[in-house]
Amino acid sequence: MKFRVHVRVLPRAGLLDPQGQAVEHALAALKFGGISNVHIGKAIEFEVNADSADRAQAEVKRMCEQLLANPVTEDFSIAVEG
Amino acid sequence: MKFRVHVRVLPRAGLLDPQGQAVEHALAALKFGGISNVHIGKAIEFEVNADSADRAQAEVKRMCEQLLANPVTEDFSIAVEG
Amino acid sequence: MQRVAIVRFPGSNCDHDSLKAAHDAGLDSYYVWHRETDLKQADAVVIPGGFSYGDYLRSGAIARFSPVMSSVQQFALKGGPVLGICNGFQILCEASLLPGALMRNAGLAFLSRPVDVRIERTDTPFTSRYHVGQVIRLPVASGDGRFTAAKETLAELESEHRVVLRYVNAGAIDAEPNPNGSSREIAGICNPARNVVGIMPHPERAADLRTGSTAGADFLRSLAAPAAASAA
Amino acid sequence: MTATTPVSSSSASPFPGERPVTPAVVKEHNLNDHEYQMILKLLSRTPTLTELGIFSALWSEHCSYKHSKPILRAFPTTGPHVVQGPGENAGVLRLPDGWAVAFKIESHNHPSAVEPYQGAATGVGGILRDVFTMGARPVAVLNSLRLGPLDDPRNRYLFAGIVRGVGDYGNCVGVPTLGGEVSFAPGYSGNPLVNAMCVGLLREKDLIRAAAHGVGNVLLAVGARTGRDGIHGASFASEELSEKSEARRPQVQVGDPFTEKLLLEASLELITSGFIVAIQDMGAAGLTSSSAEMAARGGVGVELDTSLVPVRESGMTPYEILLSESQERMLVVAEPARVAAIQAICEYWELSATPVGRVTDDGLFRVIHDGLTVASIPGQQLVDDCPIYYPKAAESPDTVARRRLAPTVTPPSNEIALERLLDAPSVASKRWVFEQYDSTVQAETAIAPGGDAGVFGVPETSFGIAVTVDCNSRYVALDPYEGGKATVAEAARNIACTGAVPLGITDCLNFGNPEKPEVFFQFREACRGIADACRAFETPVTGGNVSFYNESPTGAIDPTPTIGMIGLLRDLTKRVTSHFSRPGDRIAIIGTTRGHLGGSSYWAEVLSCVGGAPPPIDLLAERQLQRFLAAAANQRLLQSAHDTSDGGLAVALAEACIGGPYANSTIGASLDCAAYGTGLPDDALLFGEDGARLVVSCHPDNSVALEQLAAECQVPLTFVGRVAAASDLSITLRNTIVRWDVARLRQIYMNAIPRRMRQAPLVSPEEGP
Ligand SMILES: Nc1ncnc2c1ncn2[C@@H]1O[C@H](COP(=O)(O)OP(=O)(O)O)[C@@H](O)[C@H]1O
Ligand SMILES: [Mg+2]
Repeated sequence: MKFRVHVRVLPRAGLLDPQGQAVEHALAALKFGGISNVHIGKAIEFEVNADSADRAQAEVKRMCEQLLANPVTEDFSIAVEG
Repeated sequence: MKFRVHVRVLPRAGLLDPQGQAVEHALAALKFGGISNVHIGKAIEFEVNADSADRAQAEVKRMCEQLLANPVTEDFSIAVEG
Repeated sequence: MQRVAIVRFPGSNCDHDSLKAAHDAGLDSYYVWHRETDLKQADAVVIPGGFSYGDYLRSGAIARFSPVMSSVQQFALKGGPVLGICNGFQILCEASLLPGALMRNAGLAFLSRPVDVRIERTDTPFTSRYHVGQVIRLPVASGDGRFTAAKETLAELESEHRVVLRYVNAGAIDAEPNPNGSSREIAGICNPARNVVGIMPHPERAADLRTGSTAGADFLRSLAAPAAASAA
Repeated sequence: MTATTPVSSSSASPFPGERPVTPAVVKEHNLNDHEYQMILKLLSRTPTLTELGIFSALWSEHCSYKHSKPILRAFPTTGPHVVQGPGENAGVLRLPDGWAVAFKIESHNHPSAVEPYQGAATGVGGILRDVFTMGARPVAVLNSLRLGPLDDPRNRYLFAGIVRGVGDYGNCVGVPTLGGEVSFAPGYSGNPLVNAMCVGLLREKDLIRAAAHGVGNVLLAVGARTGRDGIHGASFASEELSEKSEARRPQVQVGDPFTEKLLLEASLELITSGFIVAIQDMGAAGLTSSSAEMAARGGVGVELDTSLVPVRESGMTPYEILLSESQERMLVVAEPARVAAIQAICEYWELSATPVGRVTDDGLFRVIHDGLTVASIPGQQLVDDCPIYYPKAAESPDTVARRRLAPTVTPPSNEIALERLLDAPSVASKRWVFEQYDSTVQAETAIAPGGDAGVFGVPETSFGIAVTVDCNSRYVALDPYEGGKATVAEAARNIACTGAVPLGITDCLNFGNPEKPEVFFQFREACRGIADACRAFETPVTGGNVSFYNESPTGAIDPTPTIGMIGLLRDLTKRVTSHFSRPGDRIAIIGTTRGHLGGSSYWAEVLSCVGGAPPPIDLLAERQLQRFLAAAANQRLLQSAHDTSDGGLAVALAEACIGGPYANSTIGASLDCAAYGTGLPDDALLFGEDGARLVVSCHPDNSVALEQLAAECQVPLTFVGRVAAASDLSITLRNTIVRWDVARLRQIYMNAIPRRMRQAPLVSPEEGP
């Protein structure tokens, strides 16, 4: 079965995120109010063949650990779509 | 009310996505099989104050149009969390 | 003559500069392609700068899986001297041969300029000809040059005297002394055994009198002929 | 041009599903009635849509030079150093010791207006390929940028994106950016200019020309797959920007510098291997122009099978495959027996090389797809027979009137005037820009950006090359002929300031719609000025690029004929830099100060008057100045040399005191000009812009020798002061002394652009709802 996968990789909480800050300022400059805690990372999307959604999830987790995220600086989250 | 927002900004379909290609090859080289259509973009997360989830969604859509996504080369999608 | 393997990845672009600087330093330098696993009796390995795999995903993230890296890993474990310059430093961090990571410059833009750096340690194979506290000017050219590590790692690096190179304010009137927001002004570090060194500035670009500076020449000359003079 | 032997075209069938060719479809392809009639005659039948697309690309202004050819013929293109003049992918000049230098400049204006980052990036990619396709290794890139004023957020957005695009691409491929220029004027709002120049080195014996030979030889597509990007880029570049251009957006080309780097290495290896007959990049009009041009140069026919071309998307039609401008692709011609060896080289560099066609003897440009012939056109005529136009030329009365303008506002004090000039983004330091460009990779950079020209060493030799790009578009707008001369003269002066001897130029002629008489007048006259200057300096034109239709809703851009120049520095160690360095050194002004203010930056930036006649350029004086500089550098008499351009003497002196972009300290200077300048008003003396002038410094011990040399070279030289330890620039004028704190000047000069760019929008401000 083919599953659509959405991975989010974001800078670890507590690490300086200058890109997030820059966007937060830019949003404020455009008069968007009440915005806080902007963080910017990577969205990774792809399709994967697997026997089940759980298998897909497990497989993608390994991908994240090995390649898609840097454990020193990044956290990841995975969403598998039917 | 405060809402948590997840925005995904991805390269437009049809446009060359060299980053996606490189990662697709790298995953294959790492023996992760059955992966296709890898695309890489930005994940943007923040909190926003709004009266309702719908309002938040509408506001974030404007942010995407004005700042967060490049309409020439990127598509975006928004998820608002209660 | 000492043999230096210059590892080339698809997208390396300082390979030739490193080869030449090593040659000029009196070393027998040669390329090893990333798909090879034979380091050909290397006495030392240099991982040069550039954009391995386009720096896609993260700088150095894909290169670390190249076949050659397992050989480099073994070589390093046996105490062989390994120098990573710029992208080479990023690859060594991704491969966990060095701690920490190099993140987007604080200024968010690629930054190409000369920087002043202080030699903090001379007890590595690549800095033995310098003296502690010596300030030299070298070019940096990188987008991801901000050295970052967990607090404990930073503390460890300091207490074990593994910070090899630090950005300092030695002059340039109106440019930030820390060009990229690196933690503790770190420009270069080494592993606990001190044989693996990673630095962001480019000494190989300051190693030829014809074009001006030879301030960086001693990184590779240290390999060829470690000076006995100074010890840290 | 080769003689055309008439070849009759055989028949071709429409590709299933393609639209019939109607007058509306013809018009959509930017072909006029006359051109369409010629096509009908050439084919003796109605073209298929595929054929129409092919004609549309090759007969576009961009590929055919149909409005510019006759004018360009007036350029001097030969000389003892010329190895390859115009007509190939890049020009080539001879250097000492068997070396040669290949160089070329090209515009990417329209793509950058639509998508600044990718537009600029792919502009750099294209020009790199033009150079390595000749067998030269790219060793330097330069960029010339024009934008509307930075107080408009849209221009800040464009500027930020363009600079990032230029940088990311060149940095990744590993070619240092050694120079460039940026200026800002209202005429470029909505139509920014991005000109990229590449310089490469090769051994002269390794030069390869892009001509297909050998019937039966194979055509291979090397590099990236073909997608639907940039279809019709060439004809897009040949029309004015409009709403329609916005609608063309999905065709944005995305650059992949990583693949480019592999393509570069693979191409150079293929060329030195001797396995290939010819190679050409697929630039504008992609597969079509590369194959048709190679065939025409070799006087042969080609047959392409578009169903063999590796594609990125399914269902691509031959039309799309032929006209795609997907980046990072090359077309190679080789003997069939060599294909496997070529594929092995490409494989090493992780690239594919796919046979997609062959060289034929029937002179036809034929395309088949899955066995169906979809295009069959006489090849030579396709490339050479595009009609040539001789548009009307007439100077606009408005320009004549502008030449008579003079400022009406009361000038501020000279102290404030200099500060305002240094704060003008067009004059201020471009550090914010070149800091984003790797300028030291390849480890041969001897003079990095921040001075007059960039200088790099030729590996393992003692000589070097000086490079610059220049254009004073305000001068050209006010007086195209003098402006054209001034542009070449300024480039040559910048080269000469380093001690190098100017060798040759490449040009990028950015103008509006040539069908407008006032635009064509600017074009014709500017070219005449360039040609005269090149003859006087013996710097032949070895190639270039014409970019017309640079118009936005507000009208044509200022005419901008950018000149890229190459010079030879025989001894790298004798290079001269622009900044004062040693207190006590003597300062001299070289050349004649006439206090010419027409067209000056002082009028434009301080007195809000873009008008007056620009300074007339004395080509003989310029030539003498160039000779003087080369001799003075060779005898090591100079401590610094900096030409005066925008902002005149005062700005040149201030820049020499301010120091390089990473100077450890500023330096002062104290000058006595009370007796200098023969009764000129103070502001004319300080800010006047006369050609053929420099500010130099020398060790006091060398001043006599320098004076003698100047006399020998018939160059006026006046010692006017000394470099000072104190951080003051002070100039004694007839009745007063003007004084500036150099540290403050530096602050203004360095911060002018960063201060404005702090609020650069991340996305085009016009794109919102
Ligand atoms: N776009 C750019 N890219 C790289 N370098 C640039 C750019 N613009 C200006 N520079 C550099 O800044 C310095 C000053 O440029 P400019 O003011 O145009 O000099 P000049 O008046 O001597 O032509 C030069 O070294 C030039 O190469
Ligand atoms: Mg100059």
